[in-house]
This record gives sequence, structure tokens and C-alpha cells, in this order.
Amino acid sequence: MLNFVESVQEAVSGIKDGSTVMIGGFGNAGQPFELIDALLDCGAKDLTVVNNNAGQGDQGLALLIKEGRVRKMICSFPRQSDSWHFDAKYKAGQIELELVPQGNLAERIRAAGAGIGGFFTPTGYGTMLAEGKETRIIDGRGQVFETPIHADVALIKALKADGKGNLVYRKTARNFGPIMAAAAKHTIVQVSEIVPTGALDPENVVTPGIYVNTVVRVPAAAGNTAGSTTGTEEKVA
Amino acid sequence: MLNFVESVQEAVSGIKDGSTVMIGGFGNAGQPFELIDALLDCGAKDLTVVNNNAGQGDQGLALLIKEGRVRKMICSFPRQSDSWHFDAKYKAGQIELELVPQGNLAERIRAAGAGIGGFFTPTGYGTMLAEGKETRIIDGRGQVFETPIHADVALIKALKADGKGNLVYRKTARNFGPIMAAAAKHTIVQVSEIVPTGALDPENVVTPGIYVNTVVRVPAAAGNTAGSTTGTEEKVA
Amino acid sequence: MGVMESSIKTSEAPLSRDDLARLVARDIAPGSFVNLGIGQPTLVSNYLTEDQDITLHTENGMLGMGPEAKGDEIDEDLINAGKIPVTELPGASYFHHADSFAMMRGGHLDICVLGAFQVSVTGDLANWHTGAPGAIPAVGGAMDLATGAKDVFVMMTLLTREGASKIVESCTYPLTGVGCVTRVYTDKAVFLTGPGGITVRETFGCTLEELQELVPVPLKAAAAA
Amino acid sequence: MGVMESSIKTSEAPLSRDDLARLVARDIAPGSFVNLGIGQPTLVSNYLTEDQDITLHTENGMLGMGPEAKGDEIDEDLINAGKIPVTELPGASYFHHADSFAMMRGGHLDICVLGAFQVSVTGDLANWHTGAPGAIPAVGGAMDLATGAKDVFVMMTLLTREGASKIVESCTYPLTGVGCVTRVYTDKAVFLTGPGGITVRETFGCTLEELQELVPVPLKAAAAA
Repeated sequence: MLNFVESVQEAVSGIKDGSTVMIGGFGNAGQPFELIDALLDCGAKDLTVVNNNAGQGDQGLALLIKEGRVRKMICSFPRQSDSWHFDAKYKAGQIELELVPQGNLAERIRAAGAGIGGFFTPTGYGTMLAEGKETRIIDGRGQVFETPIHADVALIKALKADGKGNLVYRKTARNFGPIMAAAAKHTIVQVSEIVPTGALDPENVVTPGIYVNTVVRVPAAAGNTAGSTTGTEEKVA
Repeated sequence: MLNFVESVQEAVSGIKDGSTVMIGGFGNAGQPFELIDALLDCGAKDLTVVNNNAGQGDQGLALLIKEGRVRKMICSFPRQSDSWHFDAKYKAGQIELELVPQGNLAERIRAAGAGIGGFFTPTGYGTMLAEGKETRIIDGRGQVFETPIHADVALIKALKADGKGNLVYRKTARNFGPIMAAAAKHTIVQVSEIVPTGALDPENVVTPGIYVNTVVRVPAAAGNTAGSTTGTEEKVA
Repeated sequence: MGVMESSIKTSEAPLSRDDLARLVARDIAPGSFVNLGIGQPTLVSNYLTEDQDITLHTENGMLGMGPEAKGDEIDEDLINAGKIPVTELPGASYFHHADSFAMMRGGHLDICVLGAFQVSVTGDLANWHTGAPGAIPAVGGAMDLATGAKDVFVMMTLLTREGASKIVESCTYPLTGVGCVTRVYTDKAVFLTGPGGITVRETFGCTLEELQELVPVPLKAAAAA
Repeated sequence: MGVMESSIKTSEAPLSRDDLARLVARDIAPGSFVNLGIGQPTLVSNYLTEDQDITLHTENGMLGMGPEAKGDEIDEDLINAGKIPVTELPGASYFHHADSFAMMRGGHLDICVLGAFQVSVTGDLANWHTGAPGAIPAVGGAMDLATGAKDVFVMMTLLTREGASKIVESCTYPLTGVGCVTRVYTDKAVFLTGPGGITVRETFGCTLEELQELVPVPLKAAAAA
């Protein structure tokens, strides 16, 4: 059932201790900061969090980790120049890490939403990230068996929702939103705008309302691009 | 490389005997009739054709089958009230049939485009369509191992293409187009309209041009809805 | 084969196809996402009310399907899984075939309503193929719907033209899905399937004892809801 | 360790990072779809010409990425895989993460250009993790790019700061992908990898013999193209 709620607090109020929570976003684009802040406030703990990263700076997911609410991170890129809260917890042995190549992360989330029990992929074959996993040679290529990642809750950000919960996104802020919405039992979306049913062109709906459970409007902050664009992912040059 | 050509004949001229050809469409919606006619004219034979059905009436795919060009059909629903050409060839043992549940057909095509080596699905478990296939129990559910369906060529129909080969579709004519475009080595698209690059909103592109090789404009025939809507798929009442 | 009598609902006469469709429609919870199979199940759409706010899915790539298109509304690019021209409701969306079947297979549809040749006591469904020699098999989306929807409702006459029960101990026709059916709506009774076997929710124009005479598996009344 | 001399191209001096980026850019076939990794590979975009009509992919969901955004162009919803604000070119498209990685993993990108710690004679790539005790591993999209692109070009200095060759018999760092690298662009030479082992296409500021002194695997000149 679809619910429109008045506050981010109300939106996250049903999240229980021990939940697996997917959080959308890549960098700041598509990060549902207000929903994450509400999750921090609501006190849920012992969480497994699925996100591309493991928090940056002193905001959002990084604070959830700092406060010890996250038992386990499933992500592709935890180590960043400003991921100090994760780094500290990890080095102290206080957080579990499941490191997943980004494409496997995306495909495993998609598999959960699509009812796939598992799949073979060449990504990771012959690397330490495939250690202990089932492998087979298919058409001459080594492949690794990967399993779906399901979640209890997804927290995502979209641009607009209509009265049926249909969503559209904006530019690269789309990223993990559509697949997380499909993979979670309960999907909570913060949108900049709620439009009347019929206002979105059916050809352009990205996430059909069937994947959405709770919608809350969080107006886009004016000028919050400042400080949002520190490039912090470092790879080898 | 992307090519814009002047005729459907030119568009299909590279299709070789023995090719696996995916043909888009569900019912008449999205069927690239003019490309299929051109394929018939060009004489390519010994084809494996992937389509949801196996031809209807005396047009398109049905004629390819009648003329003996199709060695094997991979489809979900060959038997229709007007699939007489397929029926005759099948009963005469002159065509091979790989019958695939429609969702497995779609997911296997998608898997080919996405580089997946194979996947487990509950669909078909315990039925005759899973006979001889690998199965396993995952999270308490019986699942069947299914493999990707790759193709040499895809023939699809879209509404518009821009100069980069980006495509948009129209209503339920979208159906198999996007996944077939990604699964084939060479994708040939007939469109009603070619628009300048930049005329399609990047948020609304359905098939990015990376999946498109040949585009040909085939203006939509006026009033060709007549006779296109005979409901012919019969299931049990 | 003992019958446990109880105070289940009954009606004066067997239900017509339309009455049965009305009953199924009434049993669909408000706000549900539903796929109606080709044939008899399609009738259900005639009895869904606006209040119910049901969203219909068609597996060829659409949510928010409206009624059959008539006259000028007919658009060859807008058809349902039975290839019948349909209409689009406000709040509709279109998607490609893999996304559409991901929706079905991922357990997102609340209910699908399907026809059947046979349903077994354990909820096995046979509805796609007679298995007769020479018959050309055709499956479409039946297996995906049967396996993927949260609830699978079957609509059928209880008896074949020859008078044999379509509720059986074990299907003799090729299976569509194993243990997938949750309810069976027939002209003579509504059956519920589940871990405890098959039970009868209500009968139409017959008593549970009379129904038992027709059906070759032990029946009992469903626990009151 | 014999060196087969031949008339391969050489230049007076080792290449600067920008010269190397210019060379890689020149080697990309017109009309290609390309992903440029974070760091040094990003420089390549500065030397792509309009005539080449190259479409850049960024794995966070975009084709048709333009140059880095400046001033008023900066939009926090439009960033590249390095989380740097970028711009959008005409003919761009956006898609979600699974579609974006399906594009990479399905073999649709013509070329990806990556940095590396080490490349082996058989084209194994190590570029994501030092494996040092206490190092926090982070992989991002490196394995998907290495495994999925039709051609994997590596850009790196030939030698580490300590003077060790990054072209090795067998990688000592944890692998990113097995046998995936097709070319290695370094400041001192361009190497091709393939079934016949590693060959040298051209050298910069050194002869093949001098290059062989630096690299602990047998080198030979590539067959003329």
C-alpha cells in the first residue's frame, strides 16, 4: 500500500533494529540525506546497510556508522579520503564489511527485485573477491556465482512522485534508486515535488508506483550544491 | 558504428544464412513488418528466429516460416488461431521449436545484453519445460538454470531515433525492443521519425544509441490499425 | 472420505461466469496490483470499482491498463496480453518486457487470476498444455504469473464438459507451477489451498456433502475468516 | 632474455602525462564508446577531437558526458564516477546503475582506460588494492570495467617510485581481472598484450634494448600494424 506522509520522521518510523536498509545515491547525487538523518534520530540499530560507499565526512551514513548503528556494510567503495568514521570502526573491528564490485552490487540488487535466485558473472573471477564462491567456466570464460541482495527497507531520493507513487529522477541522481526500490520490501522515497496523478508522461516513468510504499516531500534546499562536490574517490593514477 | 540507411533492403543486406535473428514485437505492436519483409526478400535462410510468437496470418514472420527460411523458432507462444504456417511446418517436422516461458525469454535476452552467464529462476520448476535442465533449491524454492540468448542481428521498431541512435518507443510497442537491441551483435531499427541529436530529453531515452547499429526511417502507414487487432492468443477459459 | 459439515456460506444456485467474476472482484483488496489472465479472468475487470483503486498490469509492458478500447480509442500500439486494444488510465506507466516480467517474477503483483485445466490439492496448477499427442505447446506468461504473484487465484468451472472434477489429487495435465495456487473460484464453490490441504470457503447451489460427491479429494470447510 | 631489435617507432624523450594522454586519445577509433577511469585516464578527454565523435560513459549512469563543469554549470545531480561535476552533451542519456553496469559487463563499451599498479605478461591487471595489512579494500567499478570492455587500455608510469617495473611476469598485488588488458601506455613505451605474450609497439626516449633492461620479462617488437 502507498502512503504519503508529512515528515521524514514519520516516513522512517517503522524501521526496526536488525533491518537491512538500502540507501540510494552515488556521491551526493541521489543521497536521501533527510531520510538518513531521520533514521539516525529514530534510533534503529544493528542495521545492515547497502550503499555504494560507507559514508563521507560528518553527515548522513557516516554519522549512522559513527553512532554504532551499523553492524555491517555492503558496498563497493568504503575507503575515501573523508570516510574516517567507517575507517575507525573497521580498524577497531566494530563493523563488518562485505566488499562487492559495483556492477555485482547493482546486478545483485536488481536480481532481488526481479526474483532471480542467483547468477553467474565474469566480474571478479580469479580475484580475491571471488574466494570461497562457486565458479564455473561458461563459453570459455570463468564466472562467479552471485546471489541477490534483498532488503527490508530502501531509502531513496527522486525528483517527482505522482499520486500513484510513480517516480522520475534527475540526471545522475537516478543511480541506485530504481533497483533499490524494487529490491526492498518497503521503499521510502523523498521527492522534491509531488505532482497530480496523470502529470507524469507514462512513457517517462522510471520507477512505477508498484515499487513505492511511502512518499515524503522534502523541498530541495536552495544552493546546497556548495561543498557537495568534493571529489573524494581515489583510485590509482 | 552507427549507420543511417535509406531503405529497409539496405538495412538487412548484411544478414547471413545461419544467423540468429531476434525480431521485436508483441502482437502487431512493435513488429518491424517492413524489416521482416526485406529479410524475406533478401533471401537469407537457415535462420534461428527469436520472437514471442511464431508468426500470424500471411504476413511477416509467418511468411518467412512458410518459405522455409527458419530452421528453428525460440518463442513462448507459437500456437495461435492463425499460426497455420508454423503449425504446418511443425507438424511436418520441418522446423525446430524451443519453447520458453515468456519471462524466461525476456530475462534470457536481457542476460545476453548484460553479460550474465546464466541465472536461476523459479519459473518452470517442476514442469516439462525444465526437463533436462540443472535445478537447485535456493531459499527453499526450486529453481531452474537458464542461459542467455545471444543473437547476430536484432530487427526492432521504435518511434523515434536521434542522430546518436538513441531511441524512444510508443506505448506497449516498446515490449522486446530495448532488450533485443542490447542482446544482438548488430541491431537494426525501423523508426517513424528521425530527429536531430539533442531533440530527445536525455532523461527519457529508452535505448541509448550504444545498442543501435543501423537506423532506417519507415513512415507509419496511415490507418494501418485496421485488421491489426484480432485477438488471437487463446488460453484456457 | 468424510465431510466435516459446518456453517459455510452457500447460495441458491451455481454462479454464472459474471457472478463469479463479481465475486473475485469483490475479494481483491483495495490498492492491489493485479494481473488478469486471458479469457474468463478478464471478466473480473468489469466488476472492479473505482473505490478499490486496483492497478491492472499487462505483461506486455504496462501498469494502469484501462478498459478495452472502442472505436476511435483503438490504437495498435496499445494492446493487452491477449492482443486486444485497451486504454490507458491516469498514472499508467510503460516498460520493456524484461522489466515487466521482473515485476511479475519478483513477487510484486498482489494477485494474478488465471484459468485452469486442473488444480491439485497441494495447489499445483495445470493450465497451459493438454499434453495431447500432436498438440503444439504454447506457454506465454502463464508460468511466470503462476510462480511470481503473491496470490494466484484460479477461475474455472468445477467440472469438465464430461463431468470430471478439475480439482484433483494430482494433476494429469502438464504442470504450469508447483504449489502456487492459493484460491480456486468455481461455479459451485470457492476453495482455498494451503499447507493444510484444500478447504471450502463457500458453496453455490449445493451443500458441502453434495460438493464432495463431485470432487475426488477429501473436502472440509475452511476455518471461518 | 634476448631482445629482437626492429624498426619500431621511438621518440627523443619519455612522454609527459599529457603527451601520453594525447597518444591514447589519438588511438581511439572514431565513433567509439569509451569509459575513462578516475585519475590519469581522465586526462585523455582533453585530447579527444570533435571529429572523433567519441561518446563517454560514466558508470554512475550516463552516456554522452561532457567536460568538467565550471562555475554556474555545476549541478550536484550531474557528476562522474570520480564525483566531479561534469556537463551533458547533446545526445546524452541517463540510466540506472544496473542498466549502466549491464552496458559495461555486456561488452558494449569499445574501450576503457584504467590506471594500474601492475600488468602481467598475460594481461592480468592489478589496480584496486595493495593488499597491505590494515589497508581497507575498495573496488568500485574497476573489476566490471576490466572484465567487460572490449579493449582495456592501461595508462601508467612504467616504473614505481622505487624504480621497479609495473610490467611483471605475474602480479604480486591482488588482481582486478585475469587476462583482460590489451594495451599498456607508459611514459617509456606502449606495450600490446595478447595470446603471443607482451610486445612493444613503440618506445619513448629509449631503445628496445634499454627498455628491456628495465622490464623483467622478455620483450620483442610488435609486428608492424
